[in-house]
Amino acid sequence: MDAILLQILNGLDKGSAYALIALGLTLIFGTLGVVNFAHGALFMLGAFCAVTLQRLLSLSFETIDETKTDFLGNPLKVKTPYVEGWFGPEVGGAIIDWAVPLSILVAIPIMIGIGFAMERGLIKHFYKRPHADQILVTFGLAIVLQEVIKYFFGANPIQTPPPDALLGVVNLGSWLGLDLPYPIWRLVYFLFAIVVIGGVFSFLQFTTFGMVVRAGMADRETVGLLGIDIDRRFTIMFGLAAAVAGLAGVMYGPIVAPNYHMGMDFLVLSFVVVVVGGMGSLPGAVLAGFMLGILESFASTTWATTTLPGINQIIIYLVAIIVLLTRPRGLMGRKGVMEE
Amino acid sequence: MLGLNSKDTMLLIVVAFLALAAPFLLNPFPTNSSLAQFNAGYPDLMQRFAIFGIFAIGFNILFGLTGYLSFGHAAFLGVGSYAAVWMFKLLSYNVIPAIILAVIVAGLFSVLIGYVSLRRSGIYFSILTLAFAQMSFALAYSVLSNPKFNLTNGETGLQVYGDDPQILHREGLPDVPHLFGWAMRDNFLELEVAGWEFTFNNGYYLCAVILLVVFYLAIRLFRSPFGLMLRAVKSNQQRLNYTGLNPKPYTLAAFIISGMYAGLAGGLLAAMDPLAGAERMQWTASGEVVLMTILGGAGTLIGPVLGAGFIKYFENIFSKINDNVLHQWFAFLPDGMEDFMVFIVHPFVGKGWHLTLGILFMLVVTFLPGGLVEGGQRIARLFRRRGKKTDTPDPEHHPKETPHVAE
Amino acid sequence: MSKYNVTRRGALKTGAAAGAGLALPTIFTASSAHAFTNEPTGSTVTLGFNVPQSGPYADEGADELRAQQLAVEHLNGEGDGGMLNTFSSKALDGTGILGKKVTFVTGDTQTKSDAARASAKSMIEKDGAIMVNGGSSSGVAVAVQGLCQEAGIIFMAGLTHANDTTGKDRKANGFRHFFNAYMSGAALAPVLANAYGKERRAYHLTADYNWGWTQQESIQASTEALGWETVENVLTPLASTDFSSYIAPVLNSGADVLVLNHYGGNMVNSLTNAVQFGLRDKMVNGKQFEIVVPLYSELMAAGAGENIKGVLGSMNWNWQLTDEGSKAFVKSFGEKYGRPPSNSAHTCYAQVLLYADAVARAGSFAPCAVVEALEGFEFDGLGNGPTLYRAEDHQCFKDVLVVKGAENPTNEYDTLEVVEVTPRAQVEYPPNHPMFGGDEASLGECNDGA
Amino acid sequence: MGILEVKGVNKRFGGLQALGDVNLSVEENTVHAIIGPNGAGKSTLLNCLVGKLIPDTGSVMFDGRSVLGRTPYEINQMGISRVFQTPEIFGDLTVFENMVIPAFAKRDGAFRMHAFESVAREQDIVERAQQMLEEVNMLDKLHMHSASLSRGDKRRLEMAMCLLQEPRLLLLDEPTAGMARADTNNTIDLLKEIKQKRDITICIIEHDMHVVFSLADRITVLAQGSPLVEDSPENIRGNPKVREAYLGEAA
Repeated sequence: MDAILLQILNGLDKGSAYALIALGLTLIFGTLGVVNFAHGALFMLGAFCAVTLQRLLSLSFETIDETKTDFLGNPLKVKTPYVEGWFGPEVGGAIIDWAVPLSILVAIPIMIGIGFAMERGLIKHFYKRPHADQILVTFGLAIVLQEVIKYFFGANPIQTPPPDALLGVVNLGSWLGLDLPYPIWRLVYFLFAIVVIGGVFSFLQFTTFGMVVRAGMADRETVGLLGIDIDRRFTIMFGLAAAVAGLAGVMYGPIVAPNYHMGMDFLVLSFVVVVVGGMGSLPGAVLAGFMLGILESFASTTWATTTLPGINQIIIYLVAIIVLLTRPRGLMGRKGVMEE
Repeated sequence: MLGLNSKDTMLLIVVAFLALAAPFLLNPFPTNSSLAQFNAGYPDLMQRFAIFGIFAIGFNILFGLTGYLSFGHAAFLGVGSYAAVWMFKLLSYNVIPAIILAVIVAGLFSVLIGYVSLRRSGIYFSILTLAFAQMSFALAYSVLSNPKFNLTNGETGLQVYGDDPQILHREGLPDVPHLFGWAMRDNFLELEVAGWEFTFNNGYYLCAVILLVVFYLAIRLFRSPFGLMLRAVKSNQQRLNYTGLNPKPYTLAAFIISGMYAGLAGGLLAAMDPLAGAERMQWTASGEVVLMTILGGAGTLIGPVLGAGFIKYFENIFSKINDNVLHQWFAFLPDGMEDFMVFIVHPFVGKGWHLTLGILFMLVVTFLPGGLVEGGQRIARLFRRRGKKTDTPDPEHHPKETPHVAE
Repeated sequence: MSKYNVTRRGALKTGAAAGAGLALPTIFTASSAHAFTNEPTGSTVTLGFNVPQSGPYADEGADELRAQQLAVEHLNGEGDGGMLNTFSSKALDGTGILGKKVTFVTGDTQTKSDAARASAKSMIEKDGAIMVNGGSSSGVAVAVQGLCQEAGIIFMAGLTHANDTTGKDRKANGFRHFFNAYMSGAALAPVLANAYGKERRAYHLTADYNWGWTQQESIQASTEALGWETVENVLTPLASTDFSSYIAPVLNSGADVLVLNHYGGNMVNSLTNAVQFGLRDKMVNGKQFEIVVPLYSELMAAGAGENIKGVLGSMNWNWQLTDEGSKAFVKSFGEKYGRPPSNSAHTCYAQVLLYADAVARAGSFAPCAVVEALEGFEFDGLGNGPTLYRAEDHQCFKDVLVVKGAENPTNEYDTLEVVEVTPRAQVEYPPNHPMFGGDEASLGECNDGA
Repeated sequence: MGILEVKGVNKRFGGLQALGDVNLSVEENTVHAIIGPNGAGKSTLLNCLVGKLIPDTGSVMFDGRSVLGRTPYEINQMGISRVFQTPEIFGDLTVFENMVIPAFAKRDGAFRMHAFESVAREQDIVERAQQMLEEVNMLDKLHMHSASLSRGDKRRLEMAMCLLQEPRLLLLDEPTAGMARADTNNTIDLLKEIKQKRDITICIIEHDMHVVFSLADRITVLAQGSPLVEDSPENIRGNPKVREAYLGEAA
C-alpha cells in the first residue's frame, strides 16, 4: 500500500514535467498549427536560467589565503561571492541558497522574450509551410540552442540544489498511519505544476484574450474575419507556451541536474504525451502527462520488471500504441487536427 | 533506355557517373594541401554516402510520395543490420545471403509495423512508428542481449566471434565480409597522380552498384501508375477513395518497399563493417533520415541522396577539424589575426559540428523550401537566364513549377 | 588473415616531394604489399585521438583530448616533459618517436559504436593514423578495438571499465590502461566491510547495459564473499533521468546499503535522487544507511556536487596522488590548462607515452612488434606505482584507488579524497577468470594489416 | 425497379433525426433531382449512398445489390461516381495525371501493384484520358498543375474524372453552387451533352431551381429529413405543398 502510493506520488512528479511541456506544445499546435521541435530546448533553457542565476549570484572576488595551497602548490585563492560581501555571509548565503526559486522571477520575462523572438523571427514564416519544413527548422533551432548552451556551460550535468529549507523529506502518510516519506522539493514541484496549469487554464477560460485564442484554436479563419488581430495574440500565446516550458525547466533543476541535452531527452516523450492526450487538447495533454508519468512509475517497480523484463523501458510507447489504436485521436483529441 | 524517358535516362547517367567516379570527385584536393581536410574520397565515407543514400531514397518513397512521415524508419535499418550479422555468424562471411536476409527480415518487420501504424494518419501515424522504433531500440539495447537469449549483444553491438558456427565458411575465404572471396575492405586499385591519391574500394563499388540499381528502381516506381497512386494518396485521399481506389494497400506497399530499402541499407552497413549496434535504431537515427530527405528535397528523386551526403559529410569531415588544423589554415596571417580567426571559427568545427549543421538546417529550409534540389534548380535557372536573355517565357511550354513532385 | 590496404601517406609524401613534375600515376593494387598498415615513411607519424566530443560525455572527451595533446608535446620535446621525466623506461628522448615528429588527428565518437568506428576508420583510411587512442565507454572501446584489430593498427582504450574489453572481447592489437569492474569490486569490498561492517544488506541499482551488468556482477561477488547479502538488483534504463521510482522501493526493502552501478549523468541523477529521499539520514537494521558508487570520475563528482560527501567508490587514478609521476603530470597539465587532470585524461596521456615507448623499444612501428614490446611490460613512474601490462589479456595491473566524496572541499577541484590505495596484488585475477570469458577468451593473432 | 432503391432509411446524429424513413427510387437513364431547404438532409442522404455514412436502419440497393457496409471505393467500383460540392481533385498533380488515375481505377480495380510499368507507356489509358479531356474542352490544359485551374475548370475536371469511369450512376452535389449565371448555363449544357452522349443515370442535389427544372426528369423534395413529394418537374412546379414548404419563399 505504502509502496503503491509512493509510486503514484513519483508518477505525479514525472507527470508534472510531462504535462507542463506538453501543455505548451499543444498550445502551439492548436493555435499556430506548428510542430515545434524546439520545445524541449525551451525547457532546457528554463533550467539554464536557474543555472545562470545561481552562477551570477555566486560571482566571487578572490582573496589569497597564504595558509592553504591549491592543486599546483600555489597559495590558495579563496573565493567569496559578491553577494555575501555586500549583504554579509548570512543574508548573502540565503540569497544564493534560494537561487532556484528566485530564478522563476527572472525566467518568466526571459522565456517570454525568447518565445516572442522565436515566433516573430522564425516561426512566423513557417505557418503556411508543410509540417515537414517546420520540423526541420525547429529541429535545427533546437540543435543550435543546445550547442550554444554546451559551448558556455559544458556537457556535464550541473547541480542546482533546492534551498536548504526545502531539502529533506516529509512524511506524508503520518496522519493516515502510513509511512510515506517524500522529498519536500518534489512536493513543491508538483504543487507548482498544478498552479501553473491552473493559471494557464483560467487564463484561457476567463479572459477575453483567452476566449479569442480558444476561438482561434477552434477555427482560425473565422476569427480572422472578425477583424481581431489574431496574429499578435498568437505571438503572445507562443511567449506563454515558452514561459510554461521554461518554468517547468527552472523548477526541475533540483530533481534532475540540468545538462545541455535534457531538452532532447524530453522532446520525444512530450510529443508522445501530446499525441496520446489528443492533438490540440489542453486537458488531454495534462491528463496524458500525469497518466504516463504514473504508468512509468509503476512499470519501474521490481514486481513489474520481473514479470515483464524491460517493461520499464517501453511502457510509454506501449501505452501510446494501445491508446492510438483504440482511440484514433488520442484521449481527448479533436477531429481533423494534424491528420494530414 | 531501360524503359526510361530521355530526361530520366540523363539523370540516371549523371548519378551513375557521380557514383562510379566518386573516388576522383570526392578527392579534389592534393593530399598534402591544407584543404585535404575536406577530401571525402576514402572508402568508409564513400560507403556511407551510398548506403545512407539508399536509406533516404527508400524513405522518400514513403514520405515524399505518400506524405506519411515515419519517425521510426531506423528500426528497419537496425533490423537489417542484425539480420546480416546473424547470417555472418551462422552461414559465412559472404555478403549475398546476408544482404538478402536483411531485406527480407526488414520487409517482414515493416509489414507488421506498417499494418498497425497505417490505421492512423498524420502525426498519429508518426508517433506510432516512433513508438515501435523506440521499443525496438530499448529492447535491443537491454533485454534482448541478456546472457540467456543474446540476440543483439546490446551496447557492444552484435559481431562475429571465433566460435560462431559459420557453417559455409571454407578455407581460403577471407575472414571478413566478402563477395565470393572478394573482400569488402580491400581496395582493388590505389592510384597516385602527382599530389593526388585515389582509392578504389571493393565494398564501395558494391554499394555504388546497388545504389544505382535501387535508384533505377526508384525512378521506375516514380514514373509508374503505382507511384502516381502514391502521389494521389498524398494529394487527396478522399478523391482517391471516391475514384474506386483503396489507399490502404498502396500506402502499405509503399511502407514495405521503403522498409526493405532501409533493410538493404542496414545489411550493407553490416557488410561493410560487420558490427550492428542498437543506436542504429534510436529515434535520432530515424530523425536523421527525415532530415536528409527534407534537406535534399522531399518527393524528388535525387534530393534524398544529396541530403544524405550533406549530413554524413558534416558528421565525418567537420567533426575532425580541430584547433591544430585551424592554426594550419590561418598560419599565413599575422599571429594576432591567426588566433582571432581560430577563435571565430573554433565554435563551428570539431566538437561544434552540430552547431554548424543546425544553422545550415535553418538556412536551407528558410531560403530553399524545396531543399537542396531547389537550390540546384535556382542555380541552373540563373545560368539558363544568363545564357539566353532575350528569351521570352512561353507559358504554354513552361507550365508552373511543381515543387514536391518528381523532377 | 585479412588484407587491409590503406593508402600510405608517407610513401605519398616523399613521392610528391621528389617528383611533383612526374605526373605518371603510381598504381597500387591489392597485391602490392607494404610491411604493415599506415607504415610511416615520411618525417612524421600520425596518432588518432578518438574521443566523445558531442553527447553527454563531451566534457570527458575534451579532457582526454587535452591530455593527449600534452603527451604529443612532451614526445616532441616541447613543454616540461611531464611524466617522461619520471617514467622508468628511458627509450624516449623528446625527439618524437623513432625520430619522427608526432602529429595527431582527432575525431568524435559521439559515444556511439557506429560513429566511433566511422571516425576511427576515417583516421585509418584517410589520415593514415598508426594507432587509435581514447574513448569514454566500453561499448565504443570494444567496437573500435575490433576495428583496429581487423585493420592492423594498435588500439589503446580510454575510459572503459567493463570486464569485456579485456575479457571476452579482448584483442591482440588492443590494450587497456584503465582498471575494470572486477578490480573495483576487489578493491572496494574490503574497505566497505571495514567501514560499514560485514553484515550488510545491499540493494543494487544497475544501468541496464553491458557495463552495468559486469559492474554489478563484480561488486556483488566481492561483497558477498565478505559476508554481505544482496537484497535486490534492479535494472534501470540507460535513458532514465528521474530515478525516484527506483529509489522509492529501496526505502522498505530492508536493505541498508544502496549500490549505484551507474555512470555519468545516470549516477549524478540517481545519487541526487537517493539523497533527496533522505536515504543517507536513514537508520535501517540499527545501522546508518549508506550509498556506494563503485566507479567515480571527477566530472561525475562535480556534477553530483554536495551529494557525494562521504560516499565511497573507486578510481583508476587521482590528481591528489603524491608519487613523482603523478606530481609531474599534474604540474604539467595544470600549468597548461589551469585545472587538474581527470583520471581518464591520465589514462590517455599514459597510453600515448606507453605506445611511443613501446615503438622506441621495439625499434619499429609494426603493430606486432609494438604488441610484443608491450606484452608483459613492467614499468613505474606513470602514477599508480609499479605497473604491469599482462601478456595474456592486455589488461594493465596497478594499484587501485578507493576514494570518497570530500567532506570539506577546499577548492572546486577537491571533490574526492583518496581513502586507500589498494595494492595491485589484491586486485589481480587469472586471465581465464569466468567473468572475463573463461578459457574461451582469446586474444587471437596480432595483425600487422597490409 | 429503379437502378437505385432507397427504402426506409433512418439516420440520427445524437438527438437530431437527420433522415426519417426516406424512400427513393431512381429510374435508370433518368436525371433525378433531390431538392429541399438547407438542413433537409440532402447531403446526409448522399453520404449514405456512397458509403461515407451508414444509415441506422433501412436499405440502399444499387442495381439489385446492397451498398450498405461497403467502403466508398467499393461502391465506386460498383458503378457510382460522385462529384463534390467543392471540387475534390488531386491538387498536387497535373490535369493529365488527374485524368489517368480514374482510368487506371476503371481498368485495374481498387489495387494493383504496377510499380514497374510506366504511366506514359500505357497507351490505352493515355488515349482514354486525352479523349475525355477533349470532350470537356480541356485538352489545352493537359500539363497544367490542377491546383492552378479556375474553379469552373476544376469542376469540369472533376466531372470528367467521374465520367471517364463510365459510371452507371453519377451523383452530383450542388454542381453549380457559387457559380455565376453564365457558368451555371455552361454546366447545364455540359450535363445535357453528357446525358445525350451516353446511357447514364444522374442523381443531382441542387439548390438552383433553374438548374433543376432544366435538367431533371423526376424531382424528390426533401424536408426535415423526409421526402415530401416525388413527381415530375411540371407537377412539382404546381404543387402547393412544395410551394408552401420550399418554393414559396424562394419564388
